[in-house]
Amino acid sequence: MNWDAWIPLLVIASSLLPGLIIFFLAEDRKRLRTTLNLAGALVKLALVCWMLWGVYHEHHYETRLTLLPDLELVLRAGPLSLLFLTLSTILWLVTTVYAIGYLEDSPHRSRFFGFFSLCVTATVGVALSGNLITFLLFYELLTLSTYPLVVHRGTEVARRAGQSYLVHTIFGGALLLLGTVWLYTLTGTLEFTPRGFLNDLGEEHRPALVIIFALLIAGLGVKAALVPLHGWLPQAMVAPAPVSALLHAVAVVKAGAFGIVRVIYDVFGVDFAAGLGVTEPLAWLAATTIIYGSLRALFQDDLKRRLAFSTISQVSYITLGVAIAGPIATIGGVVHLVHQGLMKITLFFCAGNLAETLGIHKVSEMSGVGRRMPWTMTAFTIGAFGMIGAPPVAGFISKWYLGLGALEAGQEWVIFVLAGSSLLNAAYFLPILHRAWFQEPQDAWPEEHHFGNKETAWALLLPPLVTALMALGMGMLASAPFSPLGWAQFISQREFYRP
Amino acid sequence: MEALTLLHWTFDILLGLGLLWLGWRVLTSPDLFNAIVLFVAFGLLMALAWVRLDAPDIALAEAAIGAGLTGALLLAAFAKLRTVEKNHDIAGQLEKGKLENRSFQWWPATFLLVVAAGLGHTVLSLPHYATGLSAEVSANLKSSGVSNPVTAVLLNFRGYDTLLEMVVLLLALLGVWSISGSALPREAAPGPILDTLSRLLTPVLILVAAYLLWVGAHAPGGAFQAGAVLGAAGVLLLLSGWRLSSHLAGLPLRIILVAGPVAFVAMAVFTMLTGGQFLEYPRAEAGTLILFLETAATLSIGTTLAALFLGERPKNKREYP
Amino acid sequence: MNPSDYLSAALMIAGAVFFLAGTLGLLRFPDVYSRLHALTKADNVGLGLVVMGLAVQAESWAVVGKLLLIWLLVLLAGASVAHLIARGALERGIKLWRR
Amino acid sequence: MGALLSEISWGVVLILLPLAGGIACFLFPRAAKVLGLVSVFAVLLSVSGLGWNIKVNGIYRHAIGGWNAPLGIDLYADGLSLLMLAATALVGFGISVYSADYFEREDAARFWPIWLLLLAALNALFLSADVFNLYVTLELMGLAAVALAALAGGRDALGGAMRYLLASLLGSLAYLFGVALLYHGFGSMDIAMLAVRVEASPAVWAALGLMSVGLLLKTALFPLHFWLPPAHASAPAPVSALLSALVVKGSFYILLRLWLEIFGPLGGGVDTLFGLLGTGAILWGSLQALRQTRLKLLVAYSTVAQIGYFFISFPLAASAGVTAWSAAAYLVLSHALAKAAMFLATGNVLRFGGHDRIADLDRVVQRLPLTACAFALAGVSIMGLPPSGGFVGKWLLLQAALTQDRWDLVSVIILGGVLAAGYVFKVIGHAFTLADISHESREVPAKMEWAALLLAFGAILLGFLASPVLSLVGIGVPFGVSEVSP
Amino acid sequence: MSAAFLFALVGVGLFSLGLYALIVHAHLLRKILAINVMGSGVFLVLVALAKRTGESQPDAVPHALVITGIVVAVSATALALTLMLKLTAETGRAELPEDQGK
Repeated sequence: MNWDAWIPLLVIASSLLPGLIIFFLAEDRKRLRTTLNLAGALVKLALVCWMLWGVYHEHHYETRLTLLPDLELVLRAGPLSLLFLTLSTILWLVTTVYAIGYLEDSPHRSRFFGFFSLCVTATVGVALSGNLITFLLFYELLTLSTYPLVVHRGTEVARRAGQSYLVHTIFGGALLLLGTVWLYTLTGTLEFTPRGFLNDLGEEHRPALVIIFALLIAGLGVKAALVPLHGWLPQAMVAPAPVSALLHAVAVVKAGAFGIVRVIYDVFGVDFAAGLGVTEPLAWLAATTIIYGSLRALFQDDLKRRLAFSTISQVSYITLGVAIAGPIATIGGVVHLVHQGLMKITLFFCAGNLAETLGIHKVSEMSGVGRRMPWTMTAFTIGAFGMIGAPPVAGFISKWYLGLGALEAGQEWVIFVLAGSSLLNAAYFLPILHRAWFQEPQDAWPEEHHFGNKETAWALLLPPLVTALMALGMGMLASAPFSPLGWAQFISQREFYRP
Repeated sequence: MEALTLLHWTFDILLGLGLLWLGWRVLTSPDLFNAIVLFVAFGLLMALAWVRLDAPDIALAEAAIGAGLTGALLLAAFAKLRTVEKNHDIAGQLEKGKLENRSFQWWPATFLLVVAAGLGHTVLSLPHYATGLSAEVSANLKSSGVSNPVTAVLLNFRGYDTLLEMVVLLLALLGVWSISGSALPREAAPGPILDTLSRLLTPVLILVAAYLLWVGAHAPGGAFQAGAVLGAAGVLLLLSGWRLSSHLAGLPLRIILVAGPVAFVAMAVFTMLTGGQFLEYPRAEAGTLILFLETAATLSIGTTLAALFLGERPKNKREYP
Repeated sequence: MNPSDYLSAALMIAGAVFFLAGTLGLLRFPDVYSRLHALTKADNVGLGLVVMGLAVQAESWAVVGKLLLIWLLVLLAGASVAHLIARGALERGIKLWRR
Repeated sequence: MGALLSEISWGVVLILLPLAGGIACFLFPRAAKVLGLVSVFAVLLSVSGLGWNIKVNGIYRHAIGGWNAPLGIDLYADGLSLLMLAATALVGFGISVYSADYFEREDAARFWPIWLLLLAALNALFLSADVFNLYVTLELMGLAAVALAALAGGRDALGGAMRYLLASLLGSLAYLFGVALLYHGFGSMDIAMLAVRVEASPAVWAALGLMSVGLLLKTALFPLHFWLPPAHASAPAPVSALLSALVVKGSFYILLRLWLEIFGPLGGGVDTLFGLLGTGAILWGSLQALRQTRLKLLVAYSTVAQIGYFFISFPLAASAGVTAWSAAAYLVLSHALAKAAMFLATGNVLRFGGHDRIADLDRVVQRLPLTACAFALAGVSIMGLPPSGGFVGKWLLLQAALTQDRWDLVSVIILGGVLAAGYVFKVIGHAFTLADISHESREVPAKMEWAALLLAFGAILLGFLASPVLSLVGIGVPFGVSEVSP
Repeated sequence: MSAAFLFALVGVGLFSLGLYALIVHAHLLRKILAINVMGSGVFLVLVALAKRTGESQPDAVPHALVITGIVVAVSATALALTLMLKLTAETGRAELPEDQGK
């Protein structure tokens, strides 16, 4: 084993070990806990940068451990892995800072940060998985480590949300497991391979493969919140804001979407999947989800709930992008993985800030909040515009490529979906912005806390600003090297053009 | 010769029917005490059956253990049950030794008839002649150290079974002691007749045990039978009110109880250290070693059986504060 | 069959008669005490006769000794147990049967 | 060193060591705890010795008394025996460490000798190659288990133990009847010899029926499981752990061994029946577990359900033998670890809070994070989520079922996992609710928490050890020749 | 048909009788008796069939097994009786808790 083989393992360990240690820390060891958290996040970031540089220069980072007699646990840093990995790593760092500020003085912090780290470990594992069983392993670990975060508050509502989350994910996990084993009995391998590993399979297996595809997508669709499997997501917003941020932008939802990308590209292969005729129904499902989520978001007064439905809608752009099955749409879908993450995390941070500082939970309470918390609301505004798809924020880039891709693939109906969705996005985001910036504030905020002369604590303010700036930057510097768009093009090339 | 065969057949059939009838009565007679007495009678009839089957060793064991000691255990338990039930008799609705005579139940009966028919058919389908392992046993009897084939099997060919069996006995005692707790020696008031009887019989019984032990090497008998007789002596002594003095009730008693298993373990270690297999006695000394094992086993079996009869662990004042 | 065979047969049949009588008594007599009476007397003598009948056939004096020992032990046990049963019955308050 | 290791006949040591330890504990009750711990640790080392020996030399066979089968009794150990021995030693050691703090003076003097004799019985059972000798070990195991189950005293424990004893004796007698038929039909009690001689005949079928029923009764396969929940739920925690983790596996091992060597090759629909009963066990046990209001009963019913999985392998073994049996072996191993951990964790909860009502669990589990963690990790394996031993087992089982298109079994396996998640989270959920901290409680020694946690961690770790473990199990080819892998 | 099979059949009968009683009766002492009768039945089968050697000397191995079996049986009986007494002391009736009040 050379050093390159160790790096993926180290990436995993850099959050796993701090997490395990944190479990055993006493509640009041705040400084040590913070140090561990941040150190882990920074080390991970450094390792990831190292790998980014390496992969760009054609290095291979791969860890293999035997798991079952003929199956290995494979961690491999390919371009697609790295895209998701980088996103999670950066956002973990940011969210950690945010969570430290957010959970100041609340109980059970060791437990929280322990599971928090486990959750990131699982996400990173999902990103690095080199075959389907490794993916499955981390996917389930993700379920287990997020459940305590969802129910962290311990209230009755939280308990019910947790239950709903579990019912959905356990059920989904079972389907995924079934699909995976079945696939394995047919092929004898589960290794992620560009353009899939099913091409050699005979004609007689087609019906089975269609069912397997459905099983896998159903299993992943639970986490990716595809309609009608989305029920848990709006409920799960009772979790603390950093958790929601993580759930919606990085960990759970993204893992589902990422899994769908993996299944279509590296298990079935785009062409093979299209040949099976399964991508088109998926595209329709994604389109339905996009419209449905947007419509539901329109009628939510609870801010986090509105954002949750927005997530349902937005994540399906990724699914849509890969289901269109063309090179340009792929770029749009894959790059949206990153863009949506940055924008949505910004929005959730801001929602958390409003709740924590002023006790605002509902849209109707937000009148004039722009004057009280200008920085927060600026970040929020950037995120919201990104979601709508207005240039120059990153969201625009995704939608642009999706639209182009749909045209290129001859699926014009997608344009209407995109346009409709954008309109709806505008319809549920613009009123918020209008209320926040242009309406008179009420007499008193529901529950105000003061932080000296700042609008809120620096640990709460900094993260959304950073992510908002990044979202902006990715939109404006989309053609720079190492930009998400660049990577997405790199990935698309590999899937479609390389022999 | 004809007449003798006919006589044998008549006898065997009557014996078989008697066994079945007694078995049925044991299980259905409404009075529990009767049932136990019938069970003892059943045991004696079984002993007769063993004799008819050319199994004198088992006949001895059955008479001593199956009928004798089990009967004693059952009767003692029955007596204690009476006392216990009397203490709990609150509403006076206690079954006084009577079972609520459950009516005949058709489903289990039918099911078991089918089972019995199936098993009976199976048994009859077995080959009419089969030598089993008798050829191997007689071929190796010479080198086993004893000439009674049953003893050879028990102590040599399948000595390992016997080792484990000693442990079963010990384990039963451990279980009984663990469940029923300990009791201080009681002062019982034995009647003069029983007292005399036990005084007279105990030495005889010990002698008989020693004889059975010794004779087991070449004739029916052996450690289990001897141990059972020894146990009977213990039961008699216990019945007449004798109790182990509390000086001996601790470690000394325990040492005797484990003497059998310990002898086996020691033998196992010894045989393996001298380069043999587990429990492979040197051929020349096999007879002596077997006698040694049997002596220890007899002591343990007798003591254990008597201790099982007593039930509670004799308390030693110094232990378990 | 030689004379000794006849002798032992006669003795054993006589013994069997005693056993039969004793058993009949056990079944038919009205109370514990009279049943014990029938049982012990009959069995002791009956067993004695059977032992004698067998002793006639014995091959050595040692065997005769063993047979006698059996008889003695049964006598001892029978007597003691009969006594214990009778005493137990008395202690339980079982009354003597009177016509 | 290596020579010395292979010089010693480790199988014999494995039997004699706990035996001597048990006797020593009985003789010197004051030192029982120390003697017991030392013995169990020595057993652990001896298992490694045997493992090393088997790995180097292949199958272990020892003719006791120098007579060979059929006249004498042979000890026999292949990979499967080794697996069971190792599971016993590992789990036994964990439980012993726990028990060292659990049992106070007098109870310790009662517990240790019986436990060590039980360990001896288990080791003897896993090493035996003789059907009658197996009967003796079975009785030994049963009596020891009953004595332990009654340790707590009181109405529930005594009633449970009584029922257990009757079931166990009935099972042994049925088994013995089968032994009688096999011996008189085929003239041997050695399993290997029987395997060669046996041919389809009424005697074999009757023996199969009797032995199966007897062993299923002792293994508590649905619907013969009725004795298990009361016995396992009312015993002291370490005893429940021993019973659930090891004792039911003893009789299962015999059944498996007989099936692999003697009965399996004969065909007949018995494997289908086993599969059906296994299905029943999974569904019924899981549903009952979901319904329970007391934690210990929940865990006990979970055992009923998990036992069902072992029997799913029988119908699958017809054309995917190695995979199906490997699955069963792996499930047995990981269930042993996980269930022991669960019961020990439950014991901690009981000691800390004085009750095990699931509805009032909040305050207890939140004060015992290590215990809660142990329960959760064990739960992961029971649910069959990755990475865990339970997952590996279920994966192999699913693989075997899918290659044969056994969709009925596939759905049962999947459904069982989902139901298991239901009852595990029914408990885990309480770790995250709001609860008053004030609570009258009794201190739980750290060793007891760590013992549970490490066992549970072992079950998780098994998820990564499938390759080496299965290659070890394969020594001596206990499962027959491999079918072509997919 | 020979004595061997005659007694083996008697053994089968005793086994079934005992099993019937074990199922039907609630009283624990009766159940223990039933187990013992069943045991005798099995022992009878084991030993009776050992007579099929065709010689005067039967197969000695089953004899040894049965002696082992008898000792096991008495051990189990002793344990069962003790359990029964303790249980009765707790509940007042010599029946399994679930069978009471049936």
